Amino acid sequence: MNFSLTSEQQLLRNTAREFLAIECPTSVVREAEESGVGHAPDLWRKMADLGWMGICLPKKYGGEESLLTDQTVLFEEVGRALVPGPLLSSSVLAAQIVLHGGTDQQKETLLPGMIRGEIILTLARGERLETSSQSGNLVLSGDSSFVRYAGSANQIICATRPAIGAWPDTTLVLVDGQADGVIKTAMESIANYPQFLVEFDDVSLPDDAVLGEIAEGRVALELATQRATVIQCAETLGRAEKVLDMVVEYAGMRQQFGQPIGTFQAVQHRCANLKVAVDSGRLLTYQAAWRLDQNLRASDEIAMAKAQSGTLSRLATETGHSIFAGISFTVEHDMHLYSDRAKIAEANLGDTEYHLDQMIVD
Amino acid sequence: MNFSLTSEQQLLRNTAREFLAIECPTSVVREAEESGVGHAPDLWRKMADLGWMGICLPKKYGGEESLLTDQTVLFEEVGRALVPGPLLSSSVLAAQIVLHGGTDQQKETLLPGMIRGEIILTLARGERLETSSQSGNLVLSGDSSFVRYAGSANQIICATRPAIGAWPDTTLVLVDGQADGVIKTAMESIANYPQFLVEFDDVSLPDDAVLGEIAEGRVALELATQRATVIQCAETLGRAEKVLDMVVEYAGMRQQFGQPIGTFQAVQHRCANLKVAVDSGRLLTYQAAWRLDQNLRASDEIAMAKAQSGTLSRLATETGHSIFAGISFTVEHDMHLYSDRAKIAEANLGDTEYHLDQMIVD
Amino acid sequence: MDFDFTPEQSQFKDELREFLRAEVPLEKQEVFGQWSEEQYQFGREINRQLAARNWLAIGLPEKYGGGGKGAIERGILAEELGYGRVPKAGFIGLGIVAPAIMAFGTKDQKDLYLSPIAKGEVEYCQGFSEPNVGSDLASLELRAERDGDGYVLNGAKMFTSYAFQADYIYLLARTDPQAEKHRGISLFIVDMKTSGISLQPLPYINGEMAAQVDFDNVCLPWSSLIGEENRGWYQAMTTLDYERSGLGRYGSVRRVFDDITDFCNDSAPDGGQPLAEHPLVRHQLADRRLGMETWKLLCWRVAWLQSTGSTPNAEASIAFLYGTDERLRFAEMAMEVLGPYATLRNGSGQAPLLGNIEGIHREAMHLHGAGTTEIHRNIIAQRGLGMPR
Amino acid sequence: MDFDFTPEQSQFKDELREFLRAEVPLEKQEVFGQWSEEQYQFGREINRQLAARNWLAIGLPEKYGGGGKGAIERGILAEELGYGRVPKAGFIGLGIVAPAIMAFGTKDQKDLYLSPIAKGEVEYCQGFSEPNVGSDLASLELRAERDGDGYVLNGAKMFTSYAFQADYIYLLARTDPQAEKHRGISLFIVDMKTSGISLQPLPYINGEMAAQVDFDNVCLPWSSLIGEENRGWYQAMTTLDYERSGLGRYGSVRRVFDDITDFCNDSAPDGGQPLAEHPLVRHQLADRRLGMETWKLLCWRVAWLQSTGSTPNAEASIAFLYGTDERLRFAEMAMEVLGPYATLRNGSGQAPLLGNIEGIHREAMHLHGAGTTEIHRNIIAQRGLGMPR
Repeated sequence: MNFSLTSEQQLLRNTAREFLAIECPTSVVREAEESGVGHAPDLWRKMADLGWMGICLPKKYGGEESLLTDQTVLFEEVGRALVPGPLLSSSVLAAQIVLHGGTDQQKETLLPGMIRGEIILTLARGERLETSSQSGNLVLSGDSSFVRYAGSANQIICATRPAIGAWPDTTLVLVDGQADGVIKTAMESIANYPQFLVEFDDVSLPDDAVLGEIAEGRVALELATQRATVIQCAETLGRAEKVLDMVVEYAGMRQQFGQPIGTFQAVQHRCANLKVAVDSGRLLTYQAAWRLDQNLRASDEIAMAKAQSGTLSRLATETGHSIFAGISFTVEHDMHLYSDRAKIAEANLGDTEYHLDQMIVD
Repeated sequence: MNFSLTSEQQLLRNTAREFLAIECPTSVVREAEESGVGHAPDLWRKMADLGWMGICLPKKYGGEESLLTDQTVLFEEVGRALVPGPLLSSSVLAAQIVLHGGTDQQKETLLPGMIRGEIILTLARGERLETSSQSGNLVLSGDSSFVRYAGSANQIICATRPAIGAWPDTTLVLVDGQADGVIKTAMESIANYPQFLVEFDDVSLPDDAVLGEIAEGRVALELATQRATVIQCAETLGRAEKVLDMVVEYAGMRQQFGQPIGTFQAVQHRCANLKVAVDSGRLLTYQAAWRLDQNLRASDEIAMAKAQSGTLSRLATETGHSIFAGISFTVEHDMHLYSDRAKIAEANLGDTEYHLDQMIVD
Repeated sequence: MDFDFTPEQSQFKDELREFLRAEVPLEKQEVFGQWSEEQYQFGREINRQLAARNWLAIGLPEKYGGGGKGAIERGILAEELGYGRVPKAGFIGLGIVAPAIMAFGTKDQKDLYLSPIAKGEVEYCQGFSEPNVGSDLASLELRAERDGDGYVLNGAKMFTSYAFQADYIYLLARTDPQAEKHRGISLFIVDMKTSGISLQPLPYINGEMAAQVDFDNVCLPWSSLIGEENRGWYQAMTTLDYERSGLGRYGSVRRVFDDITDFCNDSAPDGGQPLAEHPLVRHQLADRRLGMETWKLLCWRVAWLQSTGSTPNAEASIAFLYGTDERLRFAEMAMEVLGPYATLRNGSGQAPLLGNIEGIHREAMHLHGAGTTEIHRNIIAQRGLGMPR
Repeated sequence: MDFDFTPEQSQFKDELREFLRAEVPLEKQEVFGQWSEEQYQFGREINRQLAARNWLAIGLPEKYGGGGKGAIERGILAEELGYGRVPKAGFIGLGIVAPAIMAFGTKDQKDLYLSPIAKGEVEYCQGFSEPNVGSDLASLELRAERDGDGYVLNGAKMFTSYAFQADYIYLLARTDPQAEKHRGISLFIVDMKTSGISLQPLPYINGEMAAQVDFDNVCLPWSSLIGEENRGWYQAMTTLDYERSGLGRYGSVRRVFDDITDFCNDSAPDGGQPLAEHPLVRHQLADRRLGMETWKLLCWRVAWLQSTGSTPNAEASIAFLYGTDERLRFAEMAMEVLGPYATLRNGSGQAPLLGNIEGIHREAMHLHGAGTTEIHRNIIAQRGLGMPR
């Protein structure tokens, strides 16, 4: 039993934190958000140079082949620093789908470019997406909401539903985001990145658009989703830790009634409650990552981590806005950057209710 | 709009509080509980003399014909003082069933004696109770759990289920607790009164055992349950108010770290939270009572009052044991008397989940 | 006890609701988390129409253009304006300034200030908070020094909503730096056009544009003082009763709750049973309905106390605290039940309920106002329960 | 990172669980909220059997009869004893007294005291709290005055569990009333048969019989002092690590949680689907399972820290606080899901799960112990987060 990071992981954490302190101040974060692109190209290139896009991908594609636990360490820092860009959706979720579901050819085509930061992928899923075979050609139809970065992604991976009477299970297909018949409508939300309703109006696809084999996409989708869920927890955890640091610092400095507000028991207890939740979140998240690294059954542990992550998000948001009070209601203060992302992260990849429902209770 | 008690109601409250301070100290409460009878005969007689058993019953039977709101005021005091005995189950729930469901003859037989404190009734309900007609005779069969005071009650009112193909709805029957075929088994619990599993082994009943008419008991049962639910809320409210008074007093007196613990913000905030819940409970409870007094539709308001009452119970229990800490874990301290009754009251007549489910959400 | 209105009050409520339903169509209603000058101007227009019926300053004497009614009618007005999503305007003048002038103003001040407020002609902002002054409001630092012709103001006010729209600012300033902190403060009304006042924009996350108001040797006439010098703290505290009941806030949140309840009864996103039939959703809706009804009763208790001539204190803190908590609980429930769609903003094609869900969650981050929730718990414990300071 | 045991630790855990399953049958297991002398004596018997395998004092050196193992094994033992519902006995001697003697005792004291503890032959009680001393433990008032032959004790200890069973009391007493409060306290081991000690019964609501222990001119030999005079506070705080991890408490609650989960999967009280299939029940069970697993991880973090030689501080408070809250949440959930049947006591025919439900709710009223939850939040804020005192 050992709950500490290895010295390599500590080094990774420190390096990432120092790098992001310099390269990703909130000015960069705000600029990426306000530009509408949700992306900071300079920062992106530098992160690619550091190997962050390929941290868990095989060396033969240019990756680092590190543990998921290492990626968890990295994403705590990504969360703390509010790093913009499709790091989670492209370099974790989509990349893992390609890794687990693609042909050798597809991996070679996509992964090295993605690791170098040159290719962005995104995932579209939804009950209404369907691939069918029409006079020998593959045709994609239907629509999907909340597709992240669909405007700038090079390829959209569509998880299409089983076709009744034909294909018994999920088929994954790769679609060029600029192809004819792909109609993208922006969905404006509290998210810090662009997202779209993407409609596919009987888009014809070449045969090699199928990622892997027809009707065999489910396992890859599940494996990738599991890993992305852990990484989403790590990102949330990092943000919550940063909020805790911020409020503790502010409470030690802000004077009211002739003393720092951090001397008031009510403020201390709010911070203590967040500390308990942060520590709980860390243990649950790393437990899930560790089990995946050990090839142990982890679905329950992932569900628990993500269920707790939603609670942690809410508590960090409430604690932050309570202690910062008035100033955190202003746009110029950073707190709302944390609370908006917390809310998006809570719903992403299943919220607390969803994951409680996934847990085994027998 | 007026949220205050009338001067008569204030007088009732003060009189009841003073009377109970003298006649119902916790020594009487503990004696009633420890005796296993759950009853304090002297106190019972005096309460009857004050007219408490008949406060909402018609004058012609010896009652006071007061408002349910007045009974609510009274039961806040009953709750505060932890008054033992079947006040709620006999003088409210059972009495209202007789009032709304009984024949004139039955009312005249039962209500004056009950109001004088001489007759105790109790209610048995349950899916398995059945009245049937066998060769022209009424026969009662089945069993019912958690029948309060079944050992000492003069009569048990059984709410028996509709008999398929015969009687379309609930039939109420009166059974002598000592009749042949009535088998009582004590159910030992945290309750401060005796309760029983009562089995009815094909008990033959006279024709006049039917309360009112065959298959017409449902309305009386519902009306009585509504009123008893409000009164249960009032009793819980009174207990929670008393716990709040007790902890505020203790916190002002108990010294730790060189000052009364009541100066600590965490203690103050616990008390403040309980105060919010107590005030909420009072408004919801009196709103329900007032609507019944006004003959307005009240089912939603009753459900809300009882749903909140469960939450209030839990908060009073947690607050009390937190602030009294070690001393409240001892039998000699009174706090556990409050927390045991709170738990029983929470489950009685439907808990929070049940009543939330009764509420309209459209 | 009586949990209902008088027939006259009920009639007022019905007429008001009918008026607002007719005059404030859906597309002009306020959306949580959004603010626009256009909507604000529409709110002022509605105010003037209300004034024409003597409904706007419902609590002011008729001779100043008011309705001459009491706290219950004030509560009805606040709740209905909130429920009708009437864009907010004029409320600081109506709710805070007018009562203070009624209580402490000279005859000249009453004649000068009250009628324009009652007619909806002027906008006020309130200058209480300062850059270094939050919960501990009595430690405020804005100085008002006497010189030959009146007072000179130096310092700054912070978190000033409607500063860009306001004709006047109603503020607290320190007139005696030597005195104990509560006893050296005075109340002023200052024309925003006075030379030396400048505004720094302070955008809020709910779309509102507040300001920091800087005062650089701002000269005030003697007549700008309201009431007694150095008694301003006590005066302000006794008249700080605009929506003391919180019924306006309650009404506006309740409207969204009712909208969501309708939505859950009508929508079946997965093609099966309506959302409201899912046991967990139903349970959450019922639980929040209980919260809403509790909040409403706590607010009306405050209004009722005011109607009896009492000054609610701990009771107002209870209503405020409960409302702050309940609004957040509701916003979280709403976002959970509606899923990612709840994060869509007003204007985005698929945003349910006009985008009010993400807006109310944003608004719910306002976990302060009239003190933090901690301050309100202190008040409940110390003033409500008599616990030691 | 590693969230698992070593193969040796796993083997120890398996053997221990097997042993307890065989030796502690259902009818001899502890029931929450109940206490009997008979069960306690059975617990002592099991302790002696554990001692025969060198498992009882698992953390003590082998030369004193211990197991010579570390904190992880101590945690496994605590969790399994809890999960196996082994009636509690001997734990103060094993968990608190023996570590203190190891750290601060003389060679003579080690030789005298450790072996009987390791063999399960003696029972200790702990005298820390006093009638006027709770959270602010360092203000304790029991005096230990030097006279010619040793110390003389006068005063009282309160909330002393197992006082009636104990052979010795391990206590803190004030040896220097003039010193700052933390610096005038010493640690003693006192034979309970010493003249001048008397017990007042103090029954607990969980069925336990604790006591107030009165000391009337109780004469102690010099050798009863453990460690350094006036350093007792610091010594006690660093060795207060019996179940510092809280794994024993966790194990015992987890057992009932597992029982209830089984019950909900097997029972269909309304004749339809099992309880666990009801959406609200399922949701509550899952939520509490998450709570249990979180609690477990927080406890094991403490044990792991101890195994590395660190002294967990805020981490122990986090585990304790979380456990206290979770136990109450679980007890309330259990009472809600099982309805009125949950209020039935062990022995009543229809009581589900041996009456453990009402018992655990009663036990959950123990919202204190090693300080109130407030004290633990203070520790987390001040020591864990470095917030100002």
